[in-house]
Amino acid sequence: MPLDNVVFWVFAPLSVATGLCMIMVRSAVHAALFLVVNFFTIAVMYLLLDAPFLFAVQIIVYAGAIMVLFLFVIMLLGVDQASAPGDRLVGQRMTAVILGVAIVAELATAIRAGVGFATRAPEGFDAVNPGGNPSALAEVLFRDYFFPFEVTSILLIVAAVAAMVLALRRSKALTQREIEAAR
Amino acid sequence: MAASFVVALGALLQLLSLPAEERTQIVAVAEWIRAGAASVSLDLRVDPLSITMTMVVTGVGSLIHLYAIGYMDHDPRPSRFFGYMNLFCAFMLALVLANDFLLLYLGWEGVGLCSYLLIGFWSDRPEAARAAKKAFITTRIGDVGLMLGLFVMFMHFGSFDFDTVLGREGSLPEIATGTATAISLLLLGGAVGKSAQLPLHVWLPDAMAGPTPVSALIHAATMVTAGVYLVVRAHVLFEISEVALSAVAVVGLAGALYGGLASIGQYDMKRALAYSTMSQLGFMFLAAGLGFYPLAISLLVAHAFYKALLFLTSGNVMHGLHDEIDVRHLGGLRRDMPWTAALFAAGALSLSGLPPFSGFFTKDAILELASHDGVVWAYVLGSLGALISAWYIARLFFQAFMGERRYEGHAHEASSLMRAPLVVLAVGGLLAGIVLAFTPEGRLATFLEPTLGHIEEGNAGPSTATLIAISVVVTLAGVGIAWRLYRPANEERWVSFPEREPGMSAALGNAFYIDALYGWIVGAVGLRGAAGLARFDRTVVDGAVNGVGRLATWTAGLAPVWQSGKVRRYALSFLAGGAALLLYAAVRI
Amino acid sequence: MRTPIAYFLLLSAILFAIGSAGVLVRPNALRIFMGVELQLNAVNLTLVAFSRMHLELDGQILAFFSMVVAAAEVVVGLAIIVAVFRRTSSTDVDRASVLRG
Amino acid sequence: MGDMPWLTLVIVAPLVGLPVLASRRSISDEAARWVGLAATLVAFVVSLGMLGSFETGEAGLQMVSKHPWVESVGLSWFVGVDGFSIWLVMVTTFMFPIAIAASWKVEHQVRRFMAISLFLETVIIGAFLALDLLLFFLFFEALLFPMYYIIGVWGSKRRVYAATKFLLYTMFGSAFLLVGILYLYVQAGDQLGRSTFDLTALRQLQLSTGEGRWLFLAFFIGFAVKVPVWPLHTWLPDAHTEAPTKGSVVLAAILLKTGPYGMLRFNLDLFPDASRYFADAIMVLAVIGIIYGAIVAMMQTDIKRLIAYSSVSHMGLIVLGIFAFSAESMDGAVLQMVNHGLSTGMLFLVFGMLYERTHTREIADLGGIVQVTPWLAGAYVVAMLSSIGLPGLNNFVGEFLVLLGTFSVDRVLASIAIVGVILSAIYMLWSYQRAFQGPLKERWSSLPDLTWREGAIVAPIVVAMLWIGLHPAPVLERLRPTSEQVSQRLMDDTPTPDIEAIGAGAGGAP
Amino acid sequence: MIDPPRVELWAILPVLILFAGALASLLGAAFSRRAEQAPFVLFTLAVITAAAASALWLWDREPATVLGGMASVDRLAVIGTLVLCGIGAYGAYLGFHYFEHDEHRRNEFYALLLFALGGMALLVAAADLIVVFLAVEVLSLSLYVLTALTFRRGPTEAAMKYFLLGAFASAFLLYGVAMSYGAAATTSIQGLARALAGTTGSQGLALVGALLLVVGLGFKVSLVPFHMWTPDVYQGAPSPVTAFMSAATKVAVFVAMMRVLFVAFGALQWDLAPAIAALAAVSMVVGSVLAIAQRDVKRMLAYSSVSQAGFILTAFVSPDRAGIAASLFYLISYSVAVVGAFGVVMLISGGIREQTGSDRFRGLARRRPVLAALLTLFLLSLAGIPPTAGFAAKVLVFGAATNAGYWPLVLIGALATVVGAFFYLRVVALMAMQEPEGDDVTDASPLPQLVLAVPALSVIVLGIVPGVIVPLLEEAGVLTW
Repeated sequence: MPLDNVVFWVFAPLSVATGLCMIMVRSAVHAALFLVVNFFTIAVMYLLLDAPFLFAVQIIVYAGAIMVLFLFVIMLLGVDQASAPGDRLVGQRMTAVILGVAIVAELATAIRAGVGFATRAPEGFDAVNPGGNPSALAEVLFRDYFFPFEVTSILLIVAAVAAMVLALRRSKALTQREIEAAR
Repeated sequence: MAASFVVALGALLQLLSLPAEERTQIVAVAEWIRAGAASVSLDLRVDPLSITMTMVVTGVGSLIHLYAIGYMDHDPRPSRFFGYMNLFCAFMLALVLANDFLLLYLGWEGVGLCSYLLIGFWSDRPEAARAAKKAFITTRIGDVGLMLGLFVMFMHFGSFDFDTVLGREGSLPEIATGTATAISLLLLGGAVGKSAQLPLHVWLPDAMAGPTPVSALIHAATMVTAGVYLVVRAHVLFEISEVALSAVAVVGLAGALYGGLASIGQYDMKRALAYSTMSQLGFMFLAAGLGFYPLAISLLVAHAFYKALLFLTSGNVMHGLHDEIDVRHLGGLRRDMPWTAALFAAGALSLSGLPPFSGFFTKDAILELASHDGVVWAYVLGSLGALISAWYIARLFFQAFMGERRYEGHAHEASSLMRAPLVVLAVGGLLAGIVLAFTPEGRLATFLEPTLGHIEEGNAGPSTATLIAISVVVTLAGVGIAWRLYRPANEERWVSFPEREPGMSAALGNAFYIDALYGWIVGAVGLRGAAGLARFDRTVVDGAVNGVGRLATWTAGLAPVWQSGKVRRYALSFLAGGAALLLYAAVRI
Repeated sequence: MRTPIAYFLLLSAILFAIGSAGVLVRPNALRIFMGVELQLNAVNLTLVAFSRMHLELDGQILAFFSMVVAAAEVVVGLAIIVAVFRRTSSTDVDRASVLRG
Repeated sequence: MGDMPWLTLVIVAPLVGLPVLASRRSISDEAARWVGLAATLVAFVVSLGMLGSFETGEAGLQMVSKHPWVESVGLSWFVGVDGFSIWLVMVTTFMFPIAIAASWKVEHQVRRFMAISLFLETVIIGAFLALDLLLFFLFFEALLFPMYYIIGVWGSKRRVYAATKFLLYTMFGSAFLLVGILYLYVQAGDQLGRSTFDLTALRQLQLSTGEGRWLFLAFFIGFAVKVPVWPLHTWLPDAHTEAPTKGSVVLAAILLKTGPYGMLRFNLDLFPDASRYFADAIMVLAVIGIIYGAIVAMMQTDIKRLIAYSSVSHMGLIVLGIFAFSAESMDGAVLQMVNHGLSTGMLFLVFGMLYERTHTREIADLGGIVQVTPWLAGAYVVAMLSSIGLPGLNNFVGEFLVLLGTFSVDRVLASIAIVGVILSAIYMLWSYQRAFQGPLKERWSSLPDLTWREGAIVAPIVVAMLWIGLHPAPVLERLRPTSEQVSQRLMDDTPTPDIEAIGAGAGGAP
Repeated sequence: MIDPPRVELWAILPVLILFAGALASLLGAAFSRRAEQAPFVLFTLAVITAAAASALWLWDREPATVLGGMASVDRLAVIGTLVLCGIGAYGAYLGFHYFEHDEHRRNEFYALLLFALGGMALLVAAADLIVVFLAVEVLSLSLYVLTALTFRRGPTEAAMKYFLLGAFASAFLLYGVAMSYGAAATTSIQGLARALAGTTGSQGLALVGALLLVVGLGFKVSLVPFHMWTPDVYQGAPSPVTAFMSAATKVAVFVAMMRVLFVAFGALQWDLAPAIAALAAVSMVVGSVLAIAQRDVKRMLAYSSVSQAGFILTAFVSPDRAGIAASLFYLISYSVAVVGAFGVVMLISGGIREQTGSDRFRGLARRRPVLAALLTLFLLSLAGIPPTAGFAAKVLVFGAATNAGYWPLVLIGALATVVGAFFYLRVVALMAMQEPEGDDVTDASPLPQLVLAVPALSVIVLGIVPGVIVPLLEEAGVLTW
């Protein structure tokens, strides 16, 4: 059994498991940590798919930056515990599960029709990566995708502005009491 | 009115000057309706029949107008009253002079309208208003029959013109017996409604709520005779189908008997006279039904005189006694109102049919001819009717004018202005028979021949002399019965008759409950049903509409349930939608 | 490489479904948002897998862009959540239902 | 004369008042009333001009003028008049000044009232003259909102409910109508190569039987609600009852006519086969409407409701005449549209005048008022008699022709329908007896009679009634060619013995 | 070494101008200490005008894709941009009125508005799915913040709901992009069109991708069942923002949908049309019916915008120039009417006081005849009653749908119009047929009324002579380069 299969069959269940744990555990912090693990597994998948650059970015940006941000906010607001046990919306979970399964099934049909479960990716991916994946990516990014790239810059500016406008409100800061109430 | 009478007289003389063959003139006036194949002209037709009717309408009409001037002297709105009267005469003339069934229909409905307006003239009296409405609607029922008859007629002939429908003199219209029967029966329906014959007679007695001149003119002399006129006018069609003709006879006979009996039971003079009118009209129908059209017309003429007379005299009584009209509260009037008493007597004599007065030459002539033609049933029953007529008219006279006075105060005699026309009418009533029957040139039958054809007498049954004798006996018998029952001597007996014979008197008084029966049908069945339908409309039909609206609003009311403000619910519906679309894709692939 | 592409796609589909379930089941705004993040990652996986299948790099570029977008969204999203917390001192979305009907 | 664009002029004529009403806010109410009256009178005069240049004896469309409006859509300003529409336009322009004059008493928001009335008149006339389906539909829809507004703002207590019901119900109908029109439009694009709403062009479409029938139904529903055909009638009583006098008059006299007119103009013209196919069913509905409306009217305690239900009955007669297909019945139907406009309009007018005095619509509250207001009662009687079809007044001619024509096609239905003649007499006379006759209630003892102004308002209608009743020739002779043509088109390939009888009769008539 | 790509920046000049203006006013907002905001609004209007002018300048360009096939220059984009600029200008002006009564300075409003506008302008020109995705993100992020701008409880809550669901939706959108990429190995709209027209490319994946894109974009235009954020957000957001986003978002996203559905997935038309028809029908019905129950006018208008989205989508079942022209016309008439309506509502509800309960409108015809007349006109247009633009628009979209053989859909739509008439005219009835009650918080300054007279006028003009723009729209309806 070739190596990549082994890796896949190790990490794919792990990924699914961590995902499920992420939505099932009660503590928000734990959920965040499970999510981090899940991102790691996905990063591994990138490696399997010959995308080492994204592997790195995934670990740095997602597992590193984004999730830390999440944890930071969770801690800041101190909303670790789910505010009330159980679900207050009737039938929400059940429906959610059903719909999730349905979506998986439907997508599976589509994938089967579109790709076929057995087809393997053609060899020779290195050919499209002259000089290594990052530089190849760079070339594509800055030749074909330079315009979207610039748009992303706008997007980040907007995000910055948004954060500024939303966060730097000159409204009263949180009092200790509010935080207590939140707990 | 008088002017129109003069004109009519002129027309008559001119007509008499013409030879019999061409005594039919058609005066084209204008075209009325023209649509598709239908074309209706406003032509007038002047022929012996129509001119006779015209004479009656204008003549009697003028006299009654004269009378009314006196009678209505203290009415607030005389102008309105005489306006209606003249309008009526105009429509009536249109009716009789029409050369076209649709124009006839115009007049027909027109006189109906005027009778409505005049019956309800004192609209503040609820019974007057009700009677007016009843008269209009009841006759309208007959009119529908007439209208349908016109439709059939039009479908067959494609025209309403007399010449087309009835054929020019002699020539018969080509038409299947069935169609003819249909047409004539429908026309008969109209005639029955207008002439208050069974079963559409119920409006006539109530119609007496109107002013007495109206009763005299419209509900005795002219309008009610329109039915007879229609039948006679359309006799060609009736003759083509024996069914229709015999139907006319039967209706007439039934009316004659029923009216007579009902009349006996009335204490209200005018109601009694109204029923008597009905019975007299019955005789006219009988005559027409047996084919003696000229006799029908001559009875019509005579009746116009003496019935108008009788009504007006009773009008005198009302006028003199502040509208007291119940014979139980009258009596002995001959002292206070000798003129009126005499005039009433004259009218009664004419009606009762004692020779040599007009009733004899007209009504009994019908019976006589019937027997000659061997129509025994008609003769026997008719004679019975004659007996009853004599009975009730004599009764009225005895009860009202003989005996002791049963009223307070003094009944003042009518003014000369009101008496004068009555005298004329009386003379007319008494002598019309002789004049119309014997004067060589004026003999109505011959005069009418161009239009109505000649009556060939049969010679079945007993001889004329015996018949005359019988009829005189019958009449006297009638008077005798009346005297026996109502003579002053046993006044208290007949006054207390209702107590002793409640059932019978009620049956007679209510004319055998036919009116009550109708009332029950209309009230219990008709109005209930209508109310039910109205409820159905409100609840079901409209309810459905509003229900849809309510349903929509109710559904909308569910919004808060779904749109709960809970973002996860929103996400749920979002995901469901996405799943649904993906399902579509999955199926479609 | 031997693993069929479809496996990766299925894995990503499953993760996507889990992510969307995560959006639905937890009332905590932050955890809802985590669910979204999981979804985005799943999509990235799909993109990379397809790029591998088509033997071209565009897919990876798209994944890269999506990461940027995700980052931007996180910034804005967390800011909004904090702002809400300042008003209601709670991140429970079920409590935030002033607007309804 | 002929080269003048009369129809366009008639349509825009009422609008001349709008600038004046809109321009200076300082215009006084009295002035606004006069402006409204003047504008409607202008329209009437112009319509007289149109009548003058109308070719009598001409069956087809006249004074047609066609200008592309929105080429890209295929919408064109395509107006024309024929024997049918001309009289409806005439009655519109005739009744509007009267209605305006009758609403002199409207006190609040007079300028708005007048402006909306003028706009309403324009769109109604437009609906009668449009030959482009989309143009027609535009007018047909545009007249909803003004009416809604008039009922809803100047109406009585439950006005908003009634207005909304009216609007929604009619819009419901026109929803189907719109689909039908668009379907034809697309068909035109496929078959004729050019997408158009031109009626004359759409006539040439080859529609399959199924298509024809479905489209017929779509159009029919659209118009049936407006007529209203039983059982789609329940909006009418509410609308009539709650509307102000002018609203009722316009609604009864004119607005309802757009329904049967639409059937004549579009259903019969575009889908002759389907029309023949559905004729019997529709005639049955119409007869039900006649009887049903009359019986329900009998039971009403509210005079305006009673008149409204009588309208249901009368409109049923009109529909009957249309779908009997015989020339007479069609003449009668169109004439009846005019007549019903006059008589029912006048009933509402006169009762409105009474209502201004008594402020009650309940029959039970009235009684005996004929003694204090003889002229008002007289006017009411005239309208009433006309409405129950007394010969010599206008309605009789129409009713008679409709029934005659129907009888020649279907004796049974005609015989049932004719019962309506009796019923109408019953409910009318009965209500009159209860409301006007009998002993006078003392609360009315000082009721003022008709003023000269009111008399002047009523008089022209009476004249028109007598004129049509006694000498309808001028109307009918302009009507006949069109109706004969349409009737021919609908009858020729279904000849029934009755028709032949009529033909023979016509031949044999002197 | 990378060979430099051709950078035809002129082709997206409007977008650049808008973004530049946004940055500039951002700096202004950062550095100006003075609370008064007149200069900001003037500057914003100037920027928007400039963008519109540059868009006009692009009108006669040969249709082409530029910037490496990422953006397109064609008349559809131009028209879209022009409409957006108009809406943006009104949004800015209304915001100016709205915030002048606010105690805080809200000068970032203009920057964010311009950012959103830039994103929308980019969206209407986008020629590649990734650009579509990014543009949607730009405008979404801006709108999230705009929604929360007043930091009262309602707005922040609305913003959070909008954000969470928006992020959820963008995940679907991205999945759609991914699936399309998987189907055709490209995300460029042309590329997709070519691949799907030819044998290359998997129809199955493409269909899934297309539908996922419909889900993502349908969320933005609030199609049922992706609409549920709409009432809350429209009600919660400041009125000018609501006015802006209700109109502008729909315009931008629907134009993008035209490109995506008609060009990229044109080959799948016959698979997509039924789904689209279903969405349209559900949106029309649900939106109209649920609006009946609303007592808050802003919320009612929100539901109505749901049903309006359904009407616009109705024309999408016929992928030809007539259909495109129809939906464009509908978009324009809708935008005009809805901007006007929200504008009037803003004035009546006392601006930032946001008293939008329907009692405020009772007897308004008596109190504020002009405002009442304006609102009546806009509502009539939304209800589609002649002679307003809404009527012409409905006829056009229905005609297009009928042309594609979807007359049952048209019937549903027509009946939904009836329901719509009910709740639109209920407001009219409130204003005209009821007696005034309660205090009057109306902002009666004459200038805004004058400004709002412009859309009112165009509602009438477009209603009577739609011919003035329909040909232009049809020219714009040619979606080939």
